[in-house]
Amino acid sequence: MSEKLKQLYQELILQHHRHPVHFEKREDAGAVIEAYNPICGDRFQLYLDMADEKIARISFYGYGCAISKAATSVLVSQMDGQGVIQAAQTIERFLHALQSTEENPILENELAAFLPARQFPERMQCVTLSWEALKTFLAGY
Amino acid sequence: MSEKLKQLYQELILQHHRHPVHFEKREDAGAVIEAYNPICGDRFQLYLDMADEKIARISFYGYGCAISKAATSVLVSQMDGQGVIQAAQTIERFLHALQSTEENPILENELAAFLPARQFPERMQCVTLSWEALKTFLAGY
Amino acid sequence: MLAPEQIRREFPLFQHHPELVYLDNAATTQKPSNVIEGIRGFYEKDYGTVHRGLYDLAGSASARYEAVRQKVVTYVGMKDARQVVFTSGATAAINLVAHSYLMPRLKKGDEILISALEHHANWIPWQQIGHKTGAQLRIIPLDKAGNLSFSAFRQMLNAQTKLLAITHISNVLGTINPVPDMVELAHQHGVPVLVDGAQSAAHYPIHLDDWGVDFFVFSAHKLYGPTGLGVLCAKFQHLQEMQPLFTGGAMVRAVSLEQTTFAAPPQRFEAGTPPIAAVIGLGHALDFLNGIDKAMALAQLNDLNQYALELLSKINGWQRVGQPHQSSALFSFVLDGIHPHDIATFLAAANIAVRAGHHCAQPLMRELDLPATTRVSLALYNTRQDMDRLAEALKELIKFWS
Amino acid sequence: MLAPEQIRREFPLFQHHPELVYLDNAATTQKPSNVIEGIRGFYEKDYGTVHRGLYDLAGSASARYEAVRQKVVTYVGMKDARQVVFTSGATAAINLVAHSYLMPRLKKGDEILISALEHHANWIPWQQIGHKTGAQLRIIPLDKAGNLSFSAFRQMLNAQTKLLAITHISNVLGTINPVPDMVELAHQHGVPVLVDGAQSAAHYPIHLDDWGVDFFVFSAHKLYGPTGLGVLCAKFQHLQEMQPLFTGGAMVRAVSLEQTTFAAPPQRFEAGTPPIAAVIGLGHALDFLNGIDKAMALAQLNDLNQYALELLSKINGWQRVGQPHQSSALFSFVLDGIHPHDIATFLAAANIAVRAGHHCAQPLMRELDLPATTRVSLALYNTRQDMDRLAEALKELIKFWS
Ligand SMILES: Cc1ncc(COP(=O)(O)O)c(C=O)c1O
Ligand SMILES: Cc1ncc(COP(=O)(O)O)c(C=O)c1O
Repeated sequence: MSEKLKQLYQELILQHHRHPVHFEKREDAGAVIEAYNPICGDRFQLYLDMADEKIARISFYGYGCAISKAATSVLVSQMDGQGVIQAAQTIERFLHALQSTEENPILENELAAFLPARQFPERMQCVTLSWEALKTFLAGY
Repeated sequence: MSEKLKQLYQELILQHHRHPVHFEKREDAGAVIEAYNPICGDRFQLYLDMADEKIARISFYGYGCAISKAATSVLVSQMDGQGVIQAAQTIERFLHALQSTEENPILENELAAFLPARQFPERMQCVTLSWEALKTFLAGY
Repeated sequence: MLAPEQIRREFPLFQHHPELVYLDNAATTQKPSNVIEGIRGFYEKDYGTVHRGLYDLAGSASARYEAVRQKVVTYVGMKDARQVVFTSGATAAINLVAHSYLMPRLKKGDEILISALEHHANWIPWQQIGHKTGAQLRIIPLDKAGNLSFSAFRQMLNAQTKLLAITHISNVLGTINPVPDMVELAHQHGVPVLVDGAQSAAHYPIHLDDWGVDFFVFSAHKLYGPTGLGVLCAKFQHLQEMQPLFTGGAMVRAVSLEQTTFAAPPQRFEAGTPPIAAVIGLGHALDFLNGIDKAMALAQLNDLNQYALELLSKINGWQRVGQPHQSSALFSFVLDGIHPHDIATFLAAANIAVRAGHHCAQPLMRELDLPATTRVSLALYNTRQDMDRLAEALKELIKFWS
Repeated sequence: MLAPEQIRREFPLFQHHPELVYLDNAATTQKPSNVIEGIRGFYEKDYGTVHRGLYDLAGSASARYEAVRQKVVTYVGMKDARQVVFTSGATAAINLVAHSYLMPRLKKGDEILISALEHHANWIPWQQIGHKTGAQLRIIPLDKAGNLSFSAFRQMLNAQTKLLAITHISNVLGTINPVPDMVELAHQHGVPVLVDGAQSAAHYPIHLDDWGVDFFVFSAHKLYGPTGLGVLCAKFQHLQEMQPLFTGGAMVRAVSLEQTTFAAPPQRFEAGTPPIAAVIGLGHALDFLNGIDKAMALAQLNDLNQYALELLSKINGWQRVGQPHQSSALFSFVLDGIHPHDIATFLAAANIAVRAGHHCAQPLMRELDLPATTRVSLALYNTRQDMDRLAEALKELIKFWS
């Protein structure tokens, strides 16, 4: 197996894929965001409760590849309890780093784990799927 | 000027082009046949009087290149006074000869003059334009 | 008959990628060198436009172009070159039939019969003209194994049915539909039939006249030919009754301010400058295919497919999707707990090209209750070694994943 | 700036036909070797389908394909690659706008404004949707010299006008229409404008954003690129409001039995597998053009055209058709008493390729009261020697004919 591939599917990602954070459907959530990629069929629901300009509670459910599931799991774990502005900044920072060609942009470990996806342009949308959806939601909030 | 081209535009054809036979419009003709090539815009009217299963009178008018005009002129001069069956046979014989690869198919001089057009496939429709139109008319007669 | 290893040598791509295992042939096939060189030679030595020139390049380009029409007619088992319309793809060909043949004949309450196996190209156009006219799309269901239910088909045919549009071969399950039988039954009810031959035209015998098919479409690029070209083969009478969808140059008799008189088929449907080089390329692709014993080639493909299925079915957690009675050299599979995209990325890293996703057949995927599958589709240049590489890579993936 | 003789060397066709004088460039141009080799290299080394593959060939083909979209945007003076839709030709692009943009907006009594100069491709589609909706085609007239009457144009614009569709350059007379002025005036009346750039895209500066053009179409094959590909450039807002004409794979978000949700533009309009190799080839054609100083190239072309006109006007019985104020390197002529087809055949025998006929502009020919003309249209590889050969051949023809 190639080094490049081992980087993509590193342990942190496989862990999140196998044991996703806050992986639960919620009927009573304040907002439900759909993150859907029509090209590949991956589809996640993000369940949010907003309070005091904050993401008071967040969980997700759905179906997708290891990368998109792990990226959603990391998203949820990062966003839980964050203020709207701070959350938007984190998302921006992450999406920006994914687009940069810098070798080691400064990022939290959990986020940095996705940088090797830059070697797999076709998989980039798996990483960003839920992040873009939440970004759009927060921009309209 | 190439030999091939001199063959195509041989004297007989240029003569018919310059001095076409029975070149006249007739308001009172029994039948008017239109020979029109939309690709090039050439357009002739054939004016016929039919009587006793015969082409009693035939003339033509219109606009076209030297080849199509000469071919129509020769058609008119050949058909004048012919019986329907005989006329159809002459047309068939001519069209057939144009499609054959035989070097010297037996043909009246006036018809044989068009055989060099076989070297110019794009001009073949100029030769056959009015002939095909009359053929269709006679077939439906 | 040539061995796949020899055929492979005729494809320059594999000289540049000797390690590549290309198994996405249902999406598009690679091109043999006679096609590539044929296109190049045409542009380098013989390029001219068609239909409208009195100089040699235009005359000979027209003659070559029309000669390919004749080749297609022979290839699909029809007689008259006027039955062949060149389009920009199989998708465009289906849309042409939908708009120009069927739509003017539809009224509210009419039915268009398709199957649960259809590609979006043979689904959405019918749905859309249904919306416009009030006609309804009806779907022939599948059995568990992925076969069309012939008895359901029989029951669904009725006086409202205005067209049966059916794929010859499913691009997801490999199912081969019994086209001659379906045409016969449909015709008994006076229903014309469109067959989507995108997946069959390359390797399967096509006998349109014998079968009585009304419309048949395929794409050159899935038949070892160039991109940007599709073909519609139809009964001439249908073409004569159809109005053009696209209008413009080269397809008219006369144009005035108020009126246009259109040329006869097939010119009527070929508005503007056509994909000339692609048509020339298709001629070479047909030469390539005609140079091969098709029956033996098909037997070889089926053998190879069988070999792959046996090999893969031994892998723990591997499962084929569907089990059709008649299947082409194409199958979808799933692996327990591993998403098709992760599979495809793993395989790609091992230089194995497969397709993962819904294969432009979302309704079928919903029917199968799968968001995605991984698909393997074979062509004449695939070898047993390719299948061995695939099996090994899948085993390695499973080991890594567990 | 390269001399035409040097540019000519980049075109393999002239190595195979060193004696050829090719003057039918308005119909289609020859291809430089970077285009031919680019297509060949793509098929030989890099071929894969676009948009839907997770393996390298598909990924890199997609990236190359999208990169050409970006190149087109820059070339035509727009900003957003999503404004570029690939079609099968200029004709198809106009038909798409007619069906998907204009038709749903038309009602009885509306008017579509075109000009007497239009090619059938920019005439018949509007006439046909007029028939379907009760809208009327109105024709901006010409003056004797072959210029559009601007004052008539001004008067014809009114509240019923729903679109102005105008050619940038006439393919018969060479007339260059004052596109920026016409767009400005049309917009003052709230009328959107489609510009047919088939004859201008290769050699003329195109500034779509500056001019505010709503729709612009051209064909790759008239721009030193491959056959089978056209381009529609449009304001994004228009594209967003348009429903697709062709439906199928690769242009949807979601498909169910009853409904389809379409993807955003430009994908929405690119149903099925696109002409991938032609798009790649167009990229190379744009590289070729971008490698040339366009202002100087245009000056050279105009010079050559002037040289030809002076030479030919000395021939007894020769007459140019029209005398537009602004003219491209393209003109039609007649010779006293000699039919254009006979002229073309004579010239062809002297290895000079010109076009004779109605040039897919029957309404214009009727306006000019000519059944046909002979047309000369220049490209970057034409030389003064070509013009000398043309003049000599015409003189010889006249001698023979008289
Ligand atoms: C002015 C004009 N518009 C449109 C077209 C149509 O282009 P195409 O045949 O490539 O679709 C042409 C080419 O013949 C043209 O000259
Ligand atoms: C069964 C089937 N029909 C239609 C199509 C559409 O072909 P194209 O994309 O070449 O128009 C395809 C190819 O994806 C297919 O597999």
